[in-house]
Amino acid sequence: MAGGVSAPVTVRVQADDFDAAAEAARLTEGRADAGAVVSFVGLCRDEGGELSALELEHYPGMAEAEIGRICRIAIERFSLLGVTAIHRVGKIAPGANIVLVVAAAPHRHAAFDGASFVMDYLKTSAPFWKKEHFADGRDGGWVDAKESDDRAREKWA
Amino acid sequence: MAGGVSAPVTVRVQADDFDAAAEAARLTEGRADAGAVVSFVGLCRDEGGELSALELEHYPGMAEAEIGRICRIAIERFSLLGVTAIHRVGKIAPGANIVLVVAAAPHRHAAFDGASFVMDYLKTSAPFWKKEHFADGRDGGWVDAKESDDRAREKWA
Amino acid sequence: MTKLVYFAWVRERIGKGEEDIDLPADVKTGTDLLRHLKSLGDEYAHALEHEKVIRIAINQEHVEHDEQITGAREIALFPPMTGG
Amino acid sequence: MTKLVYFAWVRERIGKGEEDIDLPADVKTGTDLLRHLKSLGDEYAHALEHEKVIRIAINQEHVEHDEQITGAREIALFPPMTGG
Repeated sequence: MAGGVSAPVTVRVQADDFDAAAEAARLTEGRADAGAVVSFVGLCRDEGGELSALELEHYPGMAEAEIGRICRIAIERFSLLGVTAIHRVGKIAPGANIVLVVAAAPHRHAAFDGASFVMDYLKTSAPFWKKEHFADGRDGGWVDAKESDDRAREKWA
Repeated sequence: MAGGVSAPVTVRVQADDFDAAAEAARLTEGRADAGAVVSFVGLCRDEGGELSALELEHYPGMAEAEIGRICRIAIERFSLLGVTAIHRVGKIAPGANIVLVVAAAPHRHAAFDGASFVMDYLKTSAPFWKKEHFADGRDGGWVDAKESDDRAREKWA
Repeated sequence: MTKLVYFAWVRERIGKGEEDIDLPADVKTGTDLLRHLKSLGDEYAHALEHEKVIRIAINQEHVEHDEQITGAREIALFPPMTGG
Repeated sequence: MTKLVYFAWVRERIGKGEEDIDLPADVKTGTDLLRHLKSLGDEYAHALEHEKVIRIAINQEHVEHDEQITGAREIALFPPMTGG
Protein backbone atom coordinates (compact mmCIF):
# COMPACT_ATOMS: atom_id res chain seq x y z
CA MET A 1 0.00 0.00 0.00
CA ALA A 2 0.81 3.67 0.05
CA GLY A 3 2.92 5.50 2.62
CA GLY A 4 5.63 4.07 4.78
CA VAL A 5 9.32 4.77 4.70
CA SER A 6 9.59 4.81 0.91
CA ALA A 7 7.40 7.91 0.51
CA PRO A 8 9.77 10.82 -0.19
CA VAL A 9 9.80 13.92 2.02
CA THR A 10 11.41 17.05 0.62
CA VAL A 11 11.82 20.08 2.88
CA ARG A 12 13.53 23.34 2.03
CA VAL A 13 13.81 26.75 3.68
CA GLN A 14 15.08 29.33 1.22
CA ALA A 15 15.09 33.03 0.30
CA ASP A 16 14.42 32.25 -3.37
CA ASP A 17 11.01 31.71 -4.88
CA PHE A 18 9.86 28.17 -5.69
CA ASP A 19 8.32 26.56 -8.75
CA ALA A 20 5.15 24.85 -7.52
CA ALA A 21 4.57 22.97 -10.77
CA ALA A 22 8.12 21.61 -10.92
CA GLU A 23 7.88 20.43 -7.30
CA ALA A 24 4.53 18.69 -7.93
CA ALA A 25 5.91 17.06 -11.10
CA ARG A 26 9.00 15.82 -9.23
CA LEU A 27 6.77 14.19 -6.61
CA THR A 28 4.89 12.03 -9.14
CA GLU A 29 7.66 11.55 -11.70
CA GLY A 30 8.12 7.98 -12.83
CA ARG A 31 5.27 6.59 -10.77
CA ALA A 32 1.66 5.84 -11.72
CA ASP A 33 0.21 4.95 -8.31
CA ALA A 34 -0.64 8.56 -7.44
CA GLY A 35 -4.20 9.45 -8.34
CA ALA A 36 -4.27 12.79 -6.56
CA VAL A 37 -1.86 15.66 -5.97
CA VAL A 38 -2.91 18.62 -3.84
CA SER A 39 -0.71 21.73 -3.85
CA PHE A 40 -1.11 24.57 -1.40
CA VAL A 41 0.55 27.91 -2.07
CA GLY A 42 0.46 30.60 0.61
CA LEU A 43 0.97 34.11 -0.73
CA CYS A 44 1.69 37.52 0.76
CA ARG A 45 -1.53 39.61 0.81
CA ASP A 46 -1.22 43.38 0.48
CA GLU A 47 -3.94 43.97 3.13
CA GLY A 48 -5.85 46.39 0.96
CA GLY A 49 -2.70 48.12 -0.28
CA GLU A 50 -1.39 48.88 3.23
CA LEU A 51 1.40 46.32 3.31
CA SER A 52 4.68 46.88 1.50
CA ALA A 53 6.42 43.66 2.58
CA LEU A 54 6.50 40.79 5.02
CA GLU A 55 9.79 39.86 6.62
CA LEU A 56 10.15 36.23 7.59
CA GLU A 57 12.57 35.11 10.29
CA HIS A 58 13.24 31.46 11.09
CA TYR A 59 15.27 29.22 13.39
CA PRO A 60 17.78 27.59 11.03
CA GLY A 61 18.01 23.85 11.53
CA MET A 62 14.98 23.55 13.75
CA ALA A 63 12.67 24.99 11.05
CA GLU A 64 13.67 22.32 8.54
CA ALA A 65 13.60 19.56 11.18
CA GLU A 66 10.17 20.54 12.46
CA ILE A 67 8.61 20.70 8.98
CA GLY A 68 10.18 17.35 8.14
CA ARG A 69 8.73 15.83 11.31
CA ILE A 70 5.25 17.16 10.43
CA CYS A 71 5.51 15.81 6.87
CA ARG A 72 6.49 12.35 8.11
CA ILE A 73 3.53 12.30 10.52
CA ALA A 74 1.24 13.26 7.61
CA ILE A 75 2.65 10.49 5.41
CA GLU A 76 2.03 7.93 8.12
CA ARG A 77 -1.42 9.20 9.08
CA PHE A 78 -2.86 9.62 5.56
CA SER A 79 -0.81 6.96 3.73
CA LEU A 80 0.63 9.61 1.44
CA LEU A 81 2.99 8.72 -1.41
CA GLY A 82 5.14 11.78 -0.78
CA VAL A 83 5.18 15.34 0.55
CA THR A 84 7.17 18.40 -0.44
CA ALA A 85 7.24 21.53 1.74
CA ILE A 86 9.14 24.72 0.95
CA HIS A 87 9.09 27.84 3.12
CA ARG A 88 10.61 31.14 2.06
CA VAL A 89 12.39 33.53 4.45
CA GLY A 90 13.55 37.14 4.22
CA LYS A 91 11.59 40.00 2.68
CA ILE A 92 8.56 39.02 0.65
CA ALA A 93 6.53 41.43 -1.47
CA PRO A 94 2.72 41.46 -1.72
CA GLY A 95 1.51 38.92 -4.27
CA ALA A 96 4.65 36.79 -3.89
CA ASN A 97 4.82 33.19 -2.69
CA ILE A 98 5.56 32.37 0.97
CA VAL A 99 5.01 28.66 1.39
CA LEU A 100 4.37 25.55 -0.71
CA VAL A 101 3.02 22.18 0.44
CA VAL A 102 2.43 19.39 -2.07
CA ALA A 103 0.91 16.04 -1.05
CA ALA A 104 0.52 13.02 -3.34
CA ALA A 105 -1.76 10.07 -2.59
CA PRO A 106 -3.66 7.32 -4.35
CA HIS A 107 -7.00 9.09 -3.69
CA ARG A 108 -8.13 12.69 -3.36
CA HIS A 109 -9.28 12.89 0.26
CA ALA A 110 -5.91 11.69 1.58
CA ALA A 111 -4.09 14.26 -0.56
CA PHE A 112 -6.39 17.09 0.59
CA ASP A 113 -6.14 16.05 4.25
CA GLY A 114 -2.38 15.58 4.03
CA ALA A 115 -1.68 19.04 2.61
CA SER A 116 -4.16 20.69 4.98
CA PHE A 117 -2.72 18.86 8.02
CA VAL A 118 0.84 19.89 7.16
CA MET A 119 -0.22 23.53 6.80
CA ASP A 120 -2.17 23.56 10.09
CA TYR A 121 0.80 22.11 11.99
CA LEU A 122 3.39 24.16 10.16
CA LYS A 123 1.52 27.37 11.10
CA THR A 124 1.62 26.62 14.81
CA SER A 125 4.77 24.59 15.39
CA ALA A 126 7.39 25.40 12.75
CA PRO A 127 9.70 28.18 14.03
CA PHE A 128 8.97 31.06 11.63
CA TRP A 129 7.93 34.61 12.54
CA LYS A 130 6.42 37.31 10.35
CA LYS A 131 7.02 41.02 10.65
CA GLU A 132 4.92 43.51 8.71
CA HIS A 133 6.26 46.56 6.89
CA PHE A 134 3.64 49.09 5.87
CA ALA A 135 3.47 51.12 2.70
CA ASP A 136 3.39 54.42 4.61
CA GLY A 137 6.75 53.64 6.23
CA ARG A 138 5.32 52.45 9.51
CA ASP A 139 6.86 49.34 11.00
CA GLY A 140 3.83 47.13 11.54
CA GLY A 141 5.65 45.00 14.06
CA TRP A 142 5.51 41.28 14.60
CA VAL A 143 2.36 39.46 13.56
CA ASP A 144 0.44 38.01 16.50
CA ALA A 145 -0.25 34.29 16.54
CA LYS A 146 -3.92 33.54 15.89
CA GLU A 147 -6.13 31.49 18.13
CA SER A 148 -7.92 30.27 15.00
CA ASP A 149 -4.65 28.61 13.93
CA ASP A 150 -4.40 26.78 17.26
CA ARG A 151 -7.99 25.59 16.87
CA ALA A 152 -7.31 24.45 13.30
CA ARG A 153 -4.48 22.29 14.60
CA GLU A 154 -6.52 20.90 17.49
CA LYS A 155 -9.11 19.68 15.00
CA TRP A 156 -6.62 16.96 13.95
CA ALA A 157 -5.90 15.74 17.49
CA MET B 1 -15.02 41.18 0.94
CA ALA B 2 -14.07 38.19 -1.18
CA GLY B 3 -16.37 36.28 -3.49
CA GLY B 4 -19.41 37.49 -5.29
CA VAL B 5 -19.95 38.05 -8.98
CA SER B 6 -16.49 39.49 -9.65
CA ALA B 7 -14.68 36.24 -8.78
CA PRO B 8 -13.66 34.64 -12.09
CA VAL B 9 -14.77 31.11 -13.01
CA THR B 10 -12.88 29.35 -15.78
CA VAL B 11 -14.16 25.97 -17.01
CA ARG B 12 -12.77 23.91 -19.86
CA VAL B 13 -13.33 20.38 -21.16
CA GLN B 14 -10.55 19.38 -23.52
CA ALA B 15 -8.59 16.46 -24.96
CA ASP B 16 -5.27 18.26 -24.46
CA ASP B 17 -3.27 18.25 -21.26
CA PHE B 18 -3.34 21.32 -19.01
CA ASP B 19 -0.64 23.37 -17.30
CA ALA B 20 -1.59 23.49 -13.62
CA ALA B 21 0.98 26.15 -12.74
CA ALA B 22 -0.08 28.47 -15.57
CA GLU B 23 -3.73 28.15 -14.52
CA ALA B 24 -2.92 28.90 -10.88
CA ALA B 25 -0.79 31.88 -11.90
CA ARG B 26 -3.59 33.24 -14.11
CA LEU B 27 -6.01 33.07 -11.19
CA THR B 28 -3.90 35.31 -8.94
CA GLU B 29 -2.27 37.49 -11.62
CA GLY B 30 -2.40 41.20 -10.87
CA ARG B 31 -4.10 40.80 -7.50
CA ALA B 32 -2.67 40.73 -3.99
CA ASP B 33 -5.79 39.85 -1.97
CA ALA B 34 -5.32 36.09 -2.39
CA GLY B 35 -3.41 34.56 0.50
CA ALA B 36 -4.04 30.95 -0.45
CA VAL B 37 -4.25 28.93 -3.65
CA VAL B 38 -5.11 25.23 -3.53
CA SER B 39 -4.64 23.16 -6.68
CA PHE B 40 -5.97 19.65 -7.08
CA VAL B 41 -4.70 17.45 -9.90
CA GLY B 42 -6.36 14.07 -10.50
CA LEU B 43 -4.16 11.61 -12.37
CA CYS B 44 -4.68 8.27 -14.10
CA ARG B 45 -3.38 5.45 -11.88
CA ASP B 46 -2.00 2.32 -13.55
CA GLU B 47 -3.67 0.03 -10.97
CA GLY B 48 -0.50 -1.90 -10.29
CA GLY B 49 0.45 -2.03 -13.98
CA GLU B 50 -2.86 -3.57 -15.10
CA LEU B 51 -4.32 -0.50 -16.75
CA SER B 52 -3.20 0.65 -20.19
CA ALA B 53 -5.56 3.63 -20.52
CA LEU B 54 -8.71 5.32 -19.29
CA GLU B 55 -11.21 6.56 -21.84
CA LEU B 56 -13.29 9.53 -20.75
CA GLU B 57 -16.66 10.26 -22.33
CA HIS B 58 -18.67 13.40 -21.56
CA TYR B 59 -21.93 15.15 -22.39
CA PRO B 60 -20.78 18.21 -24.39
CA GLY B 61 -22.42 21.40 -23.20
CA MET B 62 -23.90 19.95 -20.05
CA ALA B 63 -20.46 18.96 -18.71
CA GLU B 64 -19.15 22.53 -18.93
CA ALA B 65 -22.43 23.99 -17.60
CA GLU B 66 -22.54 21.64 -14.64
CA ILE B 67 -18.92 22.26 -13.61
CA GLY B 68 -19.51 26.01 -13.96
CA ARG B 69 -22.58 25.76 -11.74
CA ILE B 70 -20.59 23.85 -9.07
CA CYS B 71 -17.76 26.40 -9.21
CA ARG B 72 -20.18 29.31 -8.73
CA ILE B 73 -21.77 27.59 -5.72
CA ALA B 74 -18.27 27.10 -4.25
CA ILE B 75 -17.38 30.78 -4.80
CA GLU B 76 -20.52 31.87 -3.00
CA ARG B 77 -20.25 29.36 -0.18
CA PHE B 78 -16.55 29.81 0.64
CA SER B 79 -16.11 33.45 -0.48
CA LEU B 80 -13.51 32.37 -3.01
CA LEU B 81 -11.66 34.88 -5.18
CA GLY B 82 -11.78 32.60 -8.21
CA VAL B 83 -11.96 29.00 -9.39
CA THR B 84 -10.56 27.24 -12.45
CA ALA B 85 -11.64 23.72 -13.41
CA ILE B 86 -10.37 21.77 -16.39
CA HIS B 87 -11.43 18.21 -17.24
CA ARG B 88 -9.79 16.15 -19.95
CA VAL B 89 -11.68 13.71 -22.20
CA GLY B 90 -10.65 10.96 -24.62
CA LYS B 91 -7.91 8.38 -23.99
CA ILE B 92 -5.66 9.07 -21.04
CA ALA B 93 -2.50 7.08 -20.24
CA PRO B 94 -1.42 5.99 -16.74
CA GLY B 95 0.46 8.80 -15.00
CA ALA B 96 -1.25 11.49 -17.09
CA ASN B 97 -3.49 14.29 -15.81
CA ILE B 98 -7.28 13.92 -15.83
CA VAL B 99 -8.68 16.88 -13.93
CA LEU B 100 -7.53 20.18 -12.43
CA VAL B 101 -9.31 22.34 -9.86
CA VAL B 102 -7.70 25.53 -8.56
CA ALA B 103 -9.32 27.66 -5.85
CA ALA B 104 -8.02 31.03 -4.64
CA ALA B 105 -9.11 32.67 -1.38
CA PRO B 106 -7.86 35.17 1.20
CA HIS B 107 -7.22 32.35 3.71
CA ARG B 108 -6.19 28.73 3.50
CA HIS B 109 -9.23 26.89 4.86
CA ALA B 110 -11.57 28.49 2.31
CA ALA B 111 -9.20 27.55 -0.52
CA PHE B 112 -8.90 23.93 0.71
CA ASP B 113 -12.67 23.62 1.24
CA GLY B 114 -13.45 25.25 -2.10
CA ALA B 115 -11.24 22.91 -4.14
CA SER B 116 -12.39 19.87 -2.19
CA PHE B 117 -16.08 20.82 -2.55
CA VAL B 118 -15.75 21.30 -6.32
CA MET B 119 -14.09 17.88 -6.66
CA ASP B 120 -16.70 16.08 -4.54
CA TYR B 121 -19.56 17.59 -6.57
CA LEU B 122 -17.81 17.20 -9.90
CA LYS B 123 -17.29 13.48 -9.22
CA THR B 124 -20.98 12.82 -8.64
CA SER B 125 -22.83 15.35 -10.80
CA ALA B 126 -20.72 16.39 -13.78
CA PRO B 127 -21.59 14.17 -16.78
CA PHE B 128 -18.35 12.27 -17.39
CA TRP B 129 -17.87 8.52 -17.60
CA LYS B 130 -14.70 6.44 -17.39
CA LYS B 131 -13.99 3.24 -19.28
CA GLU B 132 -10.96 1.10 -18.43
CA HIS B 133 -8.64 -0.52 -20.95
CA PHE B 134 -6.36 -3.18 -19.56
CA ALA B 135 -2.75 -3.87 -20.46
CA ASP B 136 -3.49 -7.49 -21.41
CA GLY B 137 -5.97 -6.36 -24.06
CA ARG B 138 -9.09 -6.94 -21.97
CA ASP B 139 -11.76 -4.27 -22.10
CA GLY B 140 -12.25 -3.44 -18.44
CA GLY B 141 -15.64 -1.92 -19.10
CA TRP B 142 -17.22 1.15 -17.56
CA VAL B 143 -16.11 2.16 -14.09
CA ASP B 144 -18.85 1.82 -11.47
CA ALA B 145 -19.86 4.87 -9.49
CA LYS B 146 -18.66 4.64 -5.90
CA GLU B 147 -20.88 5.01 -2.87
CA SER B 148 -17.96 6.67 -1.11
CA ASP B 149 -18.18 9.50 -3.65
CA ASP B 150 -21.88 10.00 -2.88
CA ARG B 151 -21.09 10.09 0.83
CA ALA B 152 -18.27 12.60 0.24
CA ARG B 153 -20.75 14.88 -1.46
CA GLU B 154 -23.41 14.47 1.22
CA LYS B 155 -20.89 15.65 3.80
CA TRP B 156 -21.30 19.18 2.35
CA ALA B 157 -25.11 19.20 2.50
CA MET C 1 -40.08 15.25 -32.15
CA THR C 2 -37.86 15.06 -29.07
CA LYS C 3 -34.11 14.59 -29.21
CA LEU C 4 -32.88 11.76 -27.00
CA VAL C 5 -29.16 11.42 -26.20
CA TYR C 6 -27.42 8.47 -24.54
CA PHE C 7 -24.03 8.10 -22.88
CA ALA C 8 -21.59 5.43 -21.69
CA TRP C 9 -23.11 1.97 -21.32
CA VAL C 10 -26.63 3.24 -21.99
CA ARG C 11 -25.39 4.45 -25.38
CA GLU C 12 -23.51 1.19 -26.05
CA ARG C 13 -26.46 -1.02 -25.15
CA ILE C 14 -29.01 0.98 -27.15
CA GLY C 15 -26.51 1.04 -30.01
CA LYS C 16 -26.64 4.76 -30.82
CA GLY C 17 -25.65 8.07 -29.27
CA GLU C 18 -28.80 9.97 -30.15
CA GLU C 19 -32.11 9.84 -31.99
CA ASP C 20 -35.24 11.91 -32.60
CA ILE C 21 -38.41 10.29 -31.33
CA ASP C 22 -42.13 11.06 -31.42
CA LEU C 23 -43.32 10.55 -27.87
CA PRO C 24 -46.92 9.39 -27.30
CA ALA C 25 -49.10 11.92 -25.46
CA ASP C 26 -49.26 9.74 -22.35
CA VAL C 27 -45.49 9.90 -21.82
CA LYS C 28 -45.40 12.78 -19.36
CA THR C 29 -42.60 12.04 -16.86
CA GLY C 30 -39.12 10.54 -16.84
CA THR C 31 -40.57 7.32 -15.48
CA ASP C 32 -43.11 7.20 -18.34
CA LEU C 33 -40.27 7.75 -20.81
CA LEU C 34 -38.17 4.88 -19.44
CA ARG C 35 -41.18 2.49 -19.63
CA HIS C 36 -42.02 3.62 -23.15
CA LEU C 37 -38.45 3.17 -24.40
CA LYS C 38 -38.20 -0.30 -22.83
CA SER C 39 -41.19 -1.34 -24.96
CA LEU C 40 -39.35 -0.39 -28.16
CA GLY C 41 -37.00 -3.38 -28.26
CA ASP C 42 -34.57 -5.67 -26.47
CA GLU C 43 -31.67 -3.23 -26.74
CA TYR C 44 -33.69 -0.57 -24.87
CA ALA C 45 -34.99 -3.10 -22.36
CA HIS C 46 -31.39 -4.19 -21.66
CA ALA C 47 -29.99 -0.64 -21.45
CA LEU C 48 -32.73 0.59 -19.10
CA GLU C 49 -33.28 -2.65 -17.17
CA HIS C 50 -32.31 -1.16 -13.79
CA GLU C 51 -34.45 1.96 -13.97
CA LYS C 52 -33.34 3.39 -10.67
CA VAL C 53 -29.70 3.77 -11.67
CA ILE C 54 -30.52 5.62 -14.90
CA ARG C 55 -29.95 9.39 -14.62
CA ILE C 56 -32.11 11.79 -16.61
CA ALA C 57 -31.26 15.30 -17.80
CA ILE C 58 -33.76 17.62 -19.51
CA ASN C 59 -32.23 20.37 -21.66
CA GLN C 60 -28.88 19.53 -20.00
CA GLU C 61 -30.04 19.79 -16.41
CA HIS C 62 -30.37 16.91 -13.95
CA VAL C 63 -33.99 16.00 -13.06
CA GLU C 64 -35.70 13.38 -10.91
CA HIS C 65 -37.59 10.54 -12.61
CA ASP C 66 -40.98 11.98 -11.66
CA GLU C 67 -40.26 15.32 -13.31
CA GLN C 68 -42.46 16.46 -16.24
CA ILE C 69 -40.69 16.02 -19.59
CA THR C 70 -43.40 17.53 -21.79
CA GLY C 71 -41.96 20.13 -24.17
CA ALA C 72 -38.33 19.13 -23.56
CA ARG C 73 -36.03 19.82 -26.54
CA GLU C 74 -33.37 17.34 -25.44
CA ILE C 75 -33.57 14.49 -22.98
CA ALA C 76 -30.43 12.61 -21.92
CA LEU C 77 -30.27 9.16 -20.32
CA PHE C 78 -27.04 7.96 -18.76
CA PRO C 79 -25.48 5.89 -15.95
CA PRO C 80 -24.20 7.38 -12.68
CA MET C 81 -21.28 9.67 -13.43
CA THR C 82 -17.67 8.63 -12.85
CA GLY C 83 -15.59 11.63 -13.85
CA GLY C 84 -12.94 13.48 -11.90
CA MET D 1 28.35 27.18 29.14
CA THR D 2 24.98 26.90 27.49
CA LYS D 3 24.15 28.50 24.16
CA LEU D 4 20.96 30.56 24.26
CA VAL D 5 19.29 31.71 21.04
CA TYR D 6 16.48 34.23 20.67
CA PHE D 7 14.07 34.98 17.83
CA ALA D 8 11.63 37.66 16.65
CA TRP D 9 10.59 40.13 19.37
CA VAL D 10 12.36 38.16 22.08
CA ARG D 11 15.59 38.71 20.13
CA GLU D 12 14.81 42.38 19.50
CA ARG D 13 13.97 43.12 23.14
CA ILE D 14 16.99 41.30 24.54
CA GLY D 15 19.10 43.03 21.91
CA LYS D 16 21.00 40.01 20.62
CA GLY D 17 20.36 36.84 18.68
CA GLU D 18 22.45 34.51 20.82
CA GLU D 19 24.84 34.29 23.73
CA ASP D 20 26.72 31.75 25.83
CA ILE D 21 25.78 31.76 29.48
CA ASP D 22 26.90 29.98 32.62
CA LEU D 23 23.74 28.79 34.30
CA PRO D 24 23.66 28.49 38.12
CA ALA D 25 23.18 24.96 39.41
CA ASP D 26 19.69 25.71 40.68
CA VAL D 27 18.42 26.53 37.17
CA LYS D 28 16.97 23.13 36.32
CA THR D 29 13.81 23.73 34.25
CA GLY D 30 12.56 26.10 31.57
CA THR D 31 10.66 28.02 34.24
CA ASP D 32 13.85 28.38 36.31
CA LEU D 33 15.68 29.65 33.21
CA LEU D 34 13.07 32.33 32.48
CA ARG D 35 13.20 33.60 36.10
CA HIS D 36 17.01 33.61 36.08
CA LEU D 37 17.22 35.53 32.80
CA LYS D 38 14.66 38.10 34.00
CA SER D 39 16.99 38.88 36.93
CA LEU D 40 19.84 39.76 34.53
CA GLY D 41 18.51 43.14 33.41
CA ASP D 42 15.61 45.25 32.20
CA GLU D 43 15.92 44.07 28.59
CA TYR D 44 15.46 40.45 29.69
CA ALA D 45 12.66 41.39 32.07
CA HIS D 46 10.87 43.16 29.21
CA ALA D 47 11.42 40.38 26.65
CA LEU D 48 10.25 37.63 28.99
CA GLU D 49 7.59 39.63 30.86
CA HIS D 50 4.70 37.40 29.81
CA GLU D 51 6.29 34.06 30.64
CA LYS D 52 3.39 31.93 29.44
CA VAL D 53 3.63 33.05 25.82
CA ILE D 54 7.37 32.34 25.57
CA ARG D 55 8.13 29.10 23.75
CA ILE D 56 11.17 27.04 24.65
CA ALA D 57 13.13 24.62 22.49
CA ILE D 58 15.97 22.44 23.77
CA ASN D 59 18.44 21.25 21.16
CA GLN D 60 15.94 22.41 18.52
CA GLU D 61 12.93 20.53 19.89
CA HIS D 62 9.85 22.08 21.49
CA VAL D 63 9.56 21.47 25.24
CA GLU D 64 7.17 22.49 28.01
CA HIS D 65 8.31 25.03 30.60
CA ASP D 66 8.60 22.40 33.31
CA GLU D 67 10.99 20.26 31.28
CA GLN D 68 14.52 19.65 32.59
CA ILE D 69 17.11 21.78 30.77
CA THR D 70 20.21 20.43 32.50
CA GLY D 71 22.86 19.44 29.97
CA ALA D 72 21.21 21.18 27.04
CA ARG D 73 23.65 22.32 24.34
CA GLU D 74 21.31 24.93 22.88
CA ILE D 75 18.21 26.50 24.38
CA ALA D 76 15.97 28.73 22.25
CA LEU D 77 13.40 31.25 23.49
CA PHE D 78 10.87 32.73 21.09
CA PRO D 79 7.29 34.01 20.70
CA PRO D 80 4.41 31.90 19.33
CA MET D 81 5.16 31.03 15.72
CA THR D 82 3.50 32.82 12.80
CA GLY D 83 4.87 31.18 9.67
CA GLY D 84 3.03 29.63 6.76
